[in-house]
Amino acid sequence: MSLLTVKNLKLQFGGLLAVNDLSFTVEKNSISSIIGPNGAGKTSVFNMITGFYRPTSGEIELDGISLINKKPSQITTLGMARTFQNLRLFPNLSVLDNVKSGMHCRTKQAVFGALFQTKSQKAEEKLIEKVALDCIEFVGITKYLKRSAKNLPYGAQRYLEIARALATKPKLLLLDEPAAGLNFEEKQYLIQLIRRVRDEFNITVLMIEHDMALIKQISEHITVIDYGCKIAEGTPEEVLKNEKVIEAYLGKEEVV
Amino acid sequence: MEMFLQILIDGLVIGAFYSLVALGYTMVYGIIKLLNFAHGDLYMMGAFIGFTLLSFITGDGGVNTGLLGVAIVFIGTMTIVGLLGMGVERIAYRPLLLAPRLSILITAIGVSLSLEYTSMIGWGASYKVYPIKLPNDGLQFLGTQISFAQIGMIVLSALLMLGLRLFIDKTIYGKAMRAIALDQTACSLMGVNVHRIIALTFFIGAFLAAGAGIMSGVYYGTINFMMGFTIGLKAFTAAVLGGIGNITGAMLGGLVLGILEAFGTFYIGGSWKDVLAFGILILFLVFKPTGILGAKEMERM
Amino acid sequence: MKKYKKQSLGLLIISLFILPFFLNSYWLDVFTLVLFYVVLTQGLNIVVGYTGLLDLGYAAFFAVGAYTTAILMTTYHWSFWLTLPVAFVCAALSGIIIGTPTLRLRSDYLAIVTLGFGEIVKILATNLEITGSASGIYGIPRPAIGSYILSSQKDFYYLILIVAIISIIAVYRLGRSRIGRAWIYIREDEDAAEAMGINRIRLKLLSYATGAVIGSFAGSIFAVKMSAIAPLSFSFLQSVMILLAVVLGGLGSIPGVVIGAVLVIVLPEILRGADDWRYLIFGVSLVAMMIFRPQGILPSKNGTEDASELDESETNDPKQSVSV
Amino acid sequence: MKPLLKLTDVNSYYGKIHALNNINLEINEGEIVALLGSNGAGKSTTLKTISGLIKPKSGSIEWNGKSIVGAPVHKIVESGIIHVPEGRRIFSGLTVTENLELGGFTYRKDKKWVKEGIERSFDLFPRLKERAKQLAGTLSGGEQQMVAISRGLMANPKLLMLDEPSMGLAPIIVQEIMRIIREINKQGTTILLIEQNAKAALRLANRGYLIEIGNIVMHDTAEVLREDDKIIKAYLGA
Amino acid sequence: SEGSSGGTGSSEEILVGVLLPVTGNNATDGKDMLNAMQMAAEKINNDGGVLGKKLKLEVADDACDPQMATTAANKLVSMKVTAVVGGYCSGSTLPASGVFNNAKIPMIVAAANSSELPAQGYENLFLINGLVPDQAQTGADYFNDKGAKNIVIIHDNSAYAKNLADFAKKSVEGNGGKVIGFEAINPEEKDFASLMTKLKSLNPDGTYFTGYYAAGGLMLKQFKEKGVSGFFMVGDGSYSPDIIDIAGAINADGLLVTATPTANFIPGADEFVKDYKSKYNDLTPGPFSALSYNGMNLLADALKRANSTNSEDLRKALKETKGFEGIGQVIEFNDQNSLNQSNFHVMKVVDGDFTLEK
Ligand SMILES: Nc1ncnc2c1ncn2[C@@H]1O[C@H](COP(=O)(O)OP(=O)(O)OP(=O)(O)O)[C@@H](O)[C@H]1O
Ligand SMILES: Nc1ncnc2c1ncn2[C@@H]1O[C@H](COP(=O)(O)OP(=O)(O)OP(=O)(O)O)[C@@H](O)[C@H]1O
Ligand SMILES: CC(C)C[C@H](N)C(=O)O
Ligand SMILES: [Mg+2]
Ligand SMILES: [Mg+2]
Repeated sequence: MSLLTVKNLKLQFGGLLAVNDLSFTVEKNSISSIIGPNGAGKTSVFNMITGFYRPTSGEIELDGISLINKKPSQITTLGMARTFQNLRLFPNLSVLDNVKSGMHCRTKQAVFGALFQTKSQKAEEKLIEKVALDCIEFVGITKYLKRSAKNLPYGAQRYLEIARALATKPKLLLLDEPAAGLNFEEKQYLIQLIRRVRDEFNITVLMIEHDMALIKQISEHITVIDYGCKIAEGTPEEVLKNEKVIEAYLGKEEVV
Repeated sequence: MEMFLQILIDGLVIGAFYSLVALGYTMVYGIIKLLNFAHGDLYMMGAFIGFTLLSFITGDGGVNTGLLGVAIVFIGTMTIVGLLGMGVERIAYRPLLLAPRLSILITAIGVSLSLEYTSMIGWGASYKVYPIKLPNDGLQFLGTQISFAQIGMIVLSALLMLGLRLFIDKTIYGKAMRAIALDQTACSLMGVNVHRIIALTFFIGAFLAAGAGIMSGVYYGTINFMMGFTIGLKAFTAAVLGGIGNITGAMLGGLVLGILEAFGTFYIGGSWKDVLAFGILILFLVFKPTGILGAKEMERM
Repeated sequence: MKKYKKQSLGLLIISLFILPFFLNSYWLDVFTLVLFYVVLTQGLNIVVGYTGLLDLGYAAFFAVGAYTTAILMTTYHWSFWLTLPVAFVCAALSGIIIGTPTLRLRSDYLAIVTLGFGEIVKILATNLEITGSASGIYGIPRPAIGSYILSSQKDFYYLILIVAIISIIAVYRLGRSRIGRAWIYIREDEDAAEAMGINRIRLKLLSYATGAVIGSFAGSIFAVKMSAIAPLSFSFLQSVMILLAVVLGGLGSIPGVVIGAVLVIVLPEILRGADDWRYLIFGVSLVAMMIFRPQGILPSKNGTEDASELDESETNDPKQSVSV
Repeated sequence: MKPLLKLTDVNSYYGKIHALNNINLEINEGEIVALLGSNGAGKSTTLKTISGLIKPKSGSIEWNGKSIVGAPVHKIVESGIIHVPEGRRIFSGLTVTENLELGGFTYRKDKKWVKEGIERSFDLFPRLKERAKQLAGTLSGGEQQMVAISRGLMANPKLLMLDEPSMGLAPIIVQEIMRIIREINKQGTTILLIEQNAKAALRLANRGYLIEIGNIVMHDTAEVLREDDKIIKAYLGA
Repeated sequence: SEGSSGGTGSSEEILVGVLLPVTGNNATDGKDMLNAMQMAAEKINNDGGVLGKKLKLEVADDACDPQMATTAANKLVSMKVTAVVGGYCSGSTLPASGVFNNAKIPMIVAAANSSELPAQGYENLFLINGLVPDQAQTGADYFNDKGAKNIVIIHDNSAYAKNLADFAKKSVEGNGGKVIGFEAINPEEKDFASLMTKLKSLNPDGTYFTGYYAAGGLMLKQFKEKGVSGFFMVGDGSYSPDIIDIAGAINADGLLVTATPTANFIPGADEFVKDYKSKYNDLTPGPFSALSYNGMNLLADALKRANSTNSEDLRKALKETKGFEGIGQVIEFNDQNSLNQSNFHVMKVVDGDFTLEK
């Protein structure tokens, strides 16, 4: 059963057709990925799915609900979370406060509760803190709890973004190049982490990656796009052998 | 119809002043994203230093002051104030380049107060009457009158704007200015002496403001130590209306604001004209959030 | 440590309550003004410090409170206390009116729109009959508690002191709540906040409205304390001074902002003796203070415990600071 | 042979964080030297210290036999050390061409050189030619990386320091970039390379340094490093 | 609280508060007033002081800003001044007078003259300048006499100017004239070109500007440059030699001012003018110097009559003032504590100088 359906998606920037008539689906509980050359339109697809870009035309559905014309915050509330290709943390806030942001859409205390410190307010604060701590623990950066995000090592910042996304309790997690800048050992850790996200939380994962070794290891389904169009799709074995994909994206040499 | 034209001309003249000050505002903003609230006070300083120099050369009451003398005073004052602008940057802003932008805003207010009250202590609190006055000669056409001074003012600001525009768009220094606005560190990695370019920007901005300051003294006849405040505010408004950081925008914003005020005064009265001006500004920004010529911010996720 | 902190806070509050007995009426008045500024800066702190929205027209809300109370008390003979809720509603509404067109705007455009609204409010006050036009409204009656009429300087000192304490507690609690954090997320990175499911439009409006209500509270008391109000008290300069206090003290930091309020009022008073040099010295000290403490006097730590200060060269990330 | 660049006992700090601890490092003319290390090890800090963005607390940095400690960044750039920083840091509001022009800032008096440099960049990365007038901020991640590298080349560097140039690039581009690095090197530019793609880096480099928590823990020729167990485990994979 | 016992600085001194704009746009007139008060105090002290004590002036700046005025007033109250002399701008005098009245400290207002001041009904507030309604009438009558029927009135939105403009409108209309334009300007501005364009299109017989001189001078200049028809008249807020300077002597020629005359027009004030000039570097007394001088002397006189520094006694003594002869005026108060009769005239600028026109 598919969790996300993208149909005939199109995105135009002035004269540039960044995404062109793209359709694909993401199966529930899968780890899927989108690959393609730089500038193919992968991040743009993410931006449309999460509501940051408005598609020129086409349809996007999450669990049967159309996401077209919805604000990013609404889409997150519906069960989608993402990380950004260029990290978008809250740089001056602590790791803990960064992750607490994820719980915003799952809680509802307002001004009144805060002013009078009502019981339900206090209970919710406890819950927020607990969920945040769990997520931080889960990605393994508990030792940085009180450090401000901008002073974290780069890798830790990546994990922090994932923790923050997990705190929104998503059905679908979108990761934009999560392995960029990680060394081999760290990538192995990331692979474990992504698997655990799916297995322990039942969260479907869709990611963009350029690291073929990583893709081969965990991705069950790949969609390849070039110039905004889908040029191939299937399992890693199928796709990585595809001539078109090799020519446009992989190249002949082995670099990995 | 004549009335309409006449108001348009009245508005263009005020607008030309706004534009000149707005240019400096926009330049400094464009490069270090600083709303230099002290900019209007550099205009005031220009007016006062020009006043002193002019009084000096017109000791005889101004009868024998040649055009050359006046030109020298203009250039001299503008240079002095340009250097003053650089000095302000060096002392007050440079140490804060990496601080939160609001902190520099506060510094700018501090600088503004310092300049105003230095002037007050130096030249006194009351109005000074300018030593030279402009002749009233001009043209009459279609039942409207426009003086040569007014024509000169408008043409001069247009030329300055054009020159600046070319400088920023086409020269490598101009490009460096824009690059500094985006990423100072990366810019220094290109071999750009960031501080020097910023200082240059302040010089140009202050230079122009001083020019406008003297012109205002000569044109209106009086100056006082608070004169930079209102025009600073108006120039800021003009710069934003035009699209802050954009040279042509500042020019356009200044003129539009001037014309709006002139029509506002005429049709709804002087006390309400600012409501009209600000009201239109706000309405405009609602539909075009980055001003008349401001580039749409294209932020990638 | 924590206990120690609590004790000294208690001590501070007690000393604030007995302070009037040691001050002459001039300094009592100065401290009363300081307390007004404490309230105002707390309100602005929500908008600028927490939410990161630069507001150059905050005095408008101060005016809304003052005029609402003044008009209701003089023209309609309402009791002071009844005017408060009306003032709050008016202020919240005007906060939303000011907020709405600014939602799509970033930093500097926001600044000019708020400045414009501030000016418009002042011009309205200057020109409308109901606000007494230029000479404003005077002869505003004294408020009464039961049969006791608040009239002495001390009475108003205590009134505003209590309001200041209330607003500090309110702003403190809000800052540590779900709503307050959401404001801070918006300040730090609006898009990322939106991606975390935070409806930035609703929260920005809420921020404006809350800030406005606090500002109007100060305004209402100002009206009865002064017994006369005039448009000049709500000028752009007033907005700038409030902002000055907030930034000088440390954006988003409650004790910082309080210190900022004290400085902005007390410093020029101390300098009164310097005559003409007064504002020059004030201006220079502003520059000096910012150079030595660029983050404000007591910057907010945002709950972080970093080992280090910022380094010299690599903090040039525009997103790391509230933009102007 | 005298090294082109020599760091002796360099210590750098971020506030109180001690990021580089007695770093010793040499680069000879014509070499490609790789700097390996995990996240937060201090690789980027090393480059920043060399290019003058960070002033070391102690130690010496000699460039062509002369100390450059404390020299302003633009002077260091003028002397031929070009640092292509991590995270691209292209000028997002300027067009691709303008970015390149700024890369040639130190050659601003030589209009012809700048013009040819831009052409060369377009030959190197044809994709950039298509996007010449586009604002660099709207380019895709990979395209931005191309701008960053070619911008660095515009200043005709003697030493080119690349901080993770392959980050975020498609495999085919990575191959291309590695080829270009070799090419640049052949034409006489010395290269200091930070790469997470250690396999590619060590294939390219003559020598390599391994840095961990601010300390150089290993340095040797590329062949030796390629065979080292520790390196294999952490950076190369079995 | 702050008791009704009039305190003193020390046993040898009587502390007198002076509230004036010594900074800001109106500092010129403010300082002229201060000079005269200091001169008066000095003279009184040289003649042996009051009740065996010397007068000591404590100056507080209000810069014509209501909020600053309130703070300054409170400062004077806290210093326990016996009485206050001063008050230039009505806008700042209005709130300050409330502070003094609450503290039961008598205040003699030397210049500010908005009719809203006495309307407050403060028993501790005494006004020795003629009031705005009389001034408005003087101006309107002059226009009427000269056959100027179509009048434009311009104010600057300050409390005083608005007040004067409102009364001027009433007076003009009362005389059967027509107010064809009622405009406001922003005093910080310099460019009145479009307003003058509008005036020109209205073709008025007379224009009455009720604001202060800084804007008045600029307006007059642009009025002439645009060639607007009719008389140009200003109120006493613009009665200052500065207005001639600013507009330029040529443009100022024929300018009309409604004001109580300055010392140099007052018979018998020669000595005052001479003393003032010799004391202050040949500076001519300002438009409100004489009033300020009178105010200080009136205070001294009342203190003597009260034979006490107690504020209630002093208030009573002030109230009971009968036929006090100051320079150019005889002071007696009506039930509103303002002058029984005012002394407004129309002055005209001829050859760069004010002359008495009517
Ligand atoms: N806001 C925008 N304005 C204009 N053009 C844009 C914008 N965002 C993206 N583009 C263009 O759309 C195309 C697709 O960009 P996108 O970021 O989706 O690529 P990508 O597949 O994620 O590449 P990479 O792997 O390098 O990150 C690019 O050519 C880019 O220049
Ligand atoms: N601006 C900064 N402020 C404070 N600490 C910093 C800053 N930049 C880096 N650090 C710290 O200095 C250490 C070295 O960082 P550096 O960026 O040199 O690592 P790196 O080896 O380049 O890692 P990466 O592979 O993540 O780029 C890290 O612990 C990092 O947290
Ligand atoms: C006497 C005049 C100067 C009037 C005075 N300015 C006032 O405000 O009432
Ligand atoms: Mg991408
Ligand atoms: Mg690095």
